[in-house]
Amino acid sequence: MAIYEKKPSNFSAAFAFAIVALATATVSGQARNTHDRAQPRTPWGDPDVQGVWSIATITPFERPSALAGKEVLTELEAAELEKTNLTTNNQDRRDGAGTDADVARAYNDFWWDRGTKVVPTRQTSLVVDPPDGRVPALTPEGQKRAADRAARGYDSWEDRSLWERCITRGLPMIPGPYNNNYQILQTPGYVVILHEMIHDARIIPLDGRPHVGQNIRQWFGDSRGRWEGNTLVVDTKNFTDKVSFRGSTKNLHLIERFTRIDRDTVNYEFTIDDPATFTKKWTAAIPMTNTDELIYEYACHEGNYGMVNLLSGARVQEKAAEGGDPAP
Amino acid sequence: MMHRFARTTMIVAGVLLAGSTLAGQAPAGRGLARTPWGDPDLQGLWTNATITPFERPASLSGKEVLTEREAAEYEKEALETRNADNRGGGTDADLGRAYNQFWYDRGTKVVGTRRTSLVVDPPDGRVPPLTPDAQQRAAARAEARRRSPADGPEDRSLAERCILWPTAGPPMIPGGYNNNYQILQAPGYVVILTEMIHDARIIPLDGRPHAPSGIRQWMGDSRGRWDGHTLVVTTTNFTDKTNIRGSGPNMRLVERFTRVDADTIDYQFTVDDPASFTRSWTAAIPMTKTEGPIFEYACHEGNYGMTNLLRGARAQEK
Amino acid sequence: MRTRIRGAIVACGAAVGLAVASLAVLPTASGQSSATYKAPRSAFKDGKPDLNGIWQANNTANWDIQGHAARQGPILELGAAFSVPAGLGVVEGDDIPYQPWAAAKKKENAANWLKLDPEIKCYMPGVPRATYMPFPFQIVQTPTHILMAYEFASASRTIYMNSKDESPADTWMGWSRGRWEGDTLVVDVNAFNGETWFDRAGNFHSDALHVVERYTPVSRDVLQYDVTIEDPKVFTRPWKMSMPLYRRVEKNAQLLEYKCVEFVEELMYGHLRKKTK
Amino acid sequence: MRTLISVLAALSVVGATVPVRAHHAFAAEFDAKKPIKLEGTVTRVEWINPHAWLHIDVKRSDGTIEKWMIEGGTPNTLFRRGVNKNSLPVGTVIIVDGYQAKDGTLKGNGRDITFPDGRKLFIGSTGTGAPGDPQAPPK
Repeated sequence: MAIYEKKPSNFSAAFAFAIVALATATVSGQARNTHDRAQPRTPWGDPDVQGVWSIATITPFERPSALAGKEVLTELEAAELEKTNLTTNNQDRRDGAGTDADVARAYNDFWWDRGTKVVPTRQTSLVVDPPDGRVPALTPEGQKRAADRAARGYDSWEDRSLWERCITRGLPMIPGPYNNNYQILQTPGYVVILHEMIHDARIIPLDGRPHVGQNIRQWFGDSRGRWEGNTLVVDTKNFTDKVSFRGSTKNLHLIERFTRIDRDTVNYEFTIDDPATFTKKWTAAIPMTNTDELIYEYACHEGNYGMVNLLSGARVQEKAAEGGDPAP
Repeated sequence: MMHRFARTTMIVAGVLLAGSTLAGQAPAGRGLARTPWGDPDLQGLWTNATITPFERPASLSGKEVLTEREAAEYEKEALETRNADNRGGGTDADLGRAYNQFWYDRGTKVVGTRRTSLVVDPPDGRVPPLTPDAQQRAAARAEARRRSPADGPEDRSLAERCILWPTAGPPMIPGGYNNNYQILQAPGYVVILTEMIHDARIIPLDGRPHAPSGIRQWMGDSRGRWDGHTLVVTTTNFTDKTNIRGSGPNMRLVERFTRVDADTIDYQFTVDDPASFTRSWTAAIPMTKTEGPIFEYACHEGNYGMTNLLRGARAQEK
Repeated sequence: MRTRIRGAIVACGAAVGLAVASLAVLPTASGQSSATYKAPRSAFKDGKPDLNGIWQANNTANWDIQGHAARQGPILELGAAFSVPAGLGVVEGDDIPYQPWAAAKKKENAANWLKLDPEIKCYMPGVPRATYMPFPFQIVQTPTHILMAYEFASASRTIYMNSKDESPADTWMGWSRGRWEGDTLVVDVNAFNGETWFDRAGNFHSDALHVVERYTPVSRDVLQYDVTIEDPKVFTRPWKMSMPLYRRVEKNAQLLEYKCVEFVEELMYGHLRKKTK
Repeated sequence: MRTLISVLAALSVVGATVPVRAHHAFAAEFDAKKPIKLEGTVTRVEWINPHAWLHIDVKRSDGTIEKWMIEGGTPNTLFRRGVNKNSLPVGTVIIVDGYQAKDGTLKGNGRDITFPDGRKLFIGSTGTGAPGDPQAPPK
């Protein structure tokens, strides 16, 4: 367990803040005035959101049905969840050895870094709107696309996820099992977010220029930012139809808000607006916690032996199933 | 060598013609135009068409210069013998004339000096013998042509392939047609726009060194400088496929451009290539003001000839 | 008819004349003196020159850092569109001091370019190659971190200013530590994995590569880029490259994506695709 | 209003639902029906993303050497814990308990990697417990 002690050392500070600001902190724009004096600024006067930030958390993305109706955990409940998590999610556990579930745990726990804490607000889901903490129902069209995705196998790399293909983890930023690190840099006219996974430098102009032409479609879309008070608001459009967040289409309009609510915390919220996919808009809130860690190179494609192994495994198994040569 | 040549020609020119056309002999540019920044002005459209042969014909051996009467006779005869409208002489010769005379534009006059060859040094007016090495290369080329005359496009000449016109230079030698050049100048640069095969040859004058020897170009790498009123251009870095009468990739070509009057540039070049020639040699070719313009010579774009030629070869094999 | 043709030709001739005129006013790299140019200062008020911007080399060093004539490209069908443009080279003295074994390896690399060049597989290009690929890159400068974001393969690297941190492992883009020497940004790069090349001509290095880069603003829109290459496993002595980097001055300039992984998947994994019956 | 007990009961379910998906589907790459247990000597470690690979020599009972490649996780998490490329030196003997690749080649996932005495790798300090590591726990 010692390995975890290094994790958010500033957790208690963030936590203390959360207790005070619990009622207001998760909704953008609301924390603004109260904290303006404490707001660090760049030399040219923009709110300063620079630093390396981690979004690791064990708070689930959607509220589990078991917690339906419960928006926030008590301190005691939160502590208990954190404790339980250390065992339930420990990848060193070997129950079910010889099953796909055990294979899927992949490797020892020391490789993982998914966080050990719930979010400081103790909300029971990262989704904050709709109030039930769950992603709204898919449109019929969205359901059909989801079914198509689920039917994908291993015929080629095209069936595999963009992450497995080492193309991108895409937008918005959501917690993953490791390397949840982002570095924000600012210069006059730009905010830059460096994603460790999969080495993306997302450069956001703030100068009010229009979006690029409709024909230019990108994995990360095309982002334009502006300051609304102390909140950085980033609009992203022009996604390619090859990238999809929970089923979203290329016409997804992603609105992100970054608000520094204390020295160690940027509140990150994003709103998904994609009527072709979701029956209504929805929003998630994820605190970004300051860390003194470095961003390390995540060369992914360069060493993606896994893709070869996975495809060759599928080919060998097909042959075996056809009664050809058994696997060597 | 140059000195001796100049002295000889000066005597000849002095006798035959007032106002020599040879380099260095012109009055030091007096009365001739200069660019606003003070360089001698070579700009304009020029042609080097002439019927004077490149090398002195054996029949004129020992005769350096024609008399005026001889020149007039020569011009008349040339019109007749070179007339492509002539249909005599057997099938291949007739085929070689290709098309009517009106397509040709090789000039109708001998050069103003009435010299019997464009080669002025050696004094016999002939390109010096090839070295054994160059003879071997020439034999190998001939053998390759014999063995595989048209197996593929690379067997054909650079001109047929529309890569480089053998006479367009450098050095610039009169050819069958389109002997047209436009010279433009800017501070630090002289540019020679050659109609064949649409090349703009850009010559820096700022004293920079030649490109690294690993960079080989069809037209080499040229550097210019002013020597009095004469533009001296040195070109190196030729490819091993560039071939001026047997020259090799290490040919060092020195060209001299001297404007001798409003309508004439005296153009001389010296080929220095010990690996190919037993001695260096020089030719002198006047460039005459012409009206122009330079027309587009898109060659490769319409090179049906290459297709026909290869298709013909394939058909004959069958 | 004749008049019309002539008009067109005259226009053509005028264009040549213009080109000639513009040749004359082109500044040469040596003509831009950093001594006389003082770059604007960073908005961070640390007194350092402001190198922020989108930059791009305008040369053919990615084809061959040494001088090279134009040559035919490797793919017959691509013809003139993807053949190799000539270049005078960016290596000081045009000589790369390979050890004998390494000179042989370089030749082998060149002969097997398509099979061996990591660029073809969309691998991150390493340093300094990332700088002079035919793609823009953006410098994002803060007093403590300078991010170099490259369009090719979404590669990037962070330059840690005045840092003593070491890389925990070998990398593709190296581990960069920077400092200012006057108005020159000096970047020390090491911890390479030896998998990257310098160009498409097979020029290479080992994991012992040590690169020192110098970025000097010489005019508002030009950075002079000088690089020293050191690799005792491959070369007999350190050697240098230099070139200007030009600002992309378009008002709407921005890095777009060149996520080339999907362009190479068929090449790399095609043999593992399920055969359709 | 729920009781604390019922919430805690719910939480145990929550814990199990947090996604743990790695970069790629390990169950697609490795075969649950081909468990492996290998003792091998580290010959090389590729500290690469998306997954580190340990190369080990495994001596078979007939004396022949099999060269296995064992897949791990992203090394970046380990870097953050002070591990570096020298932390698992060549020559270290490890035990790999995992699953073989579905294509039948000598590749496996290091589902559980330990030292022969059962100690875990990379745990507890910036040291690794590897032989020669001054911070290794005493034997």
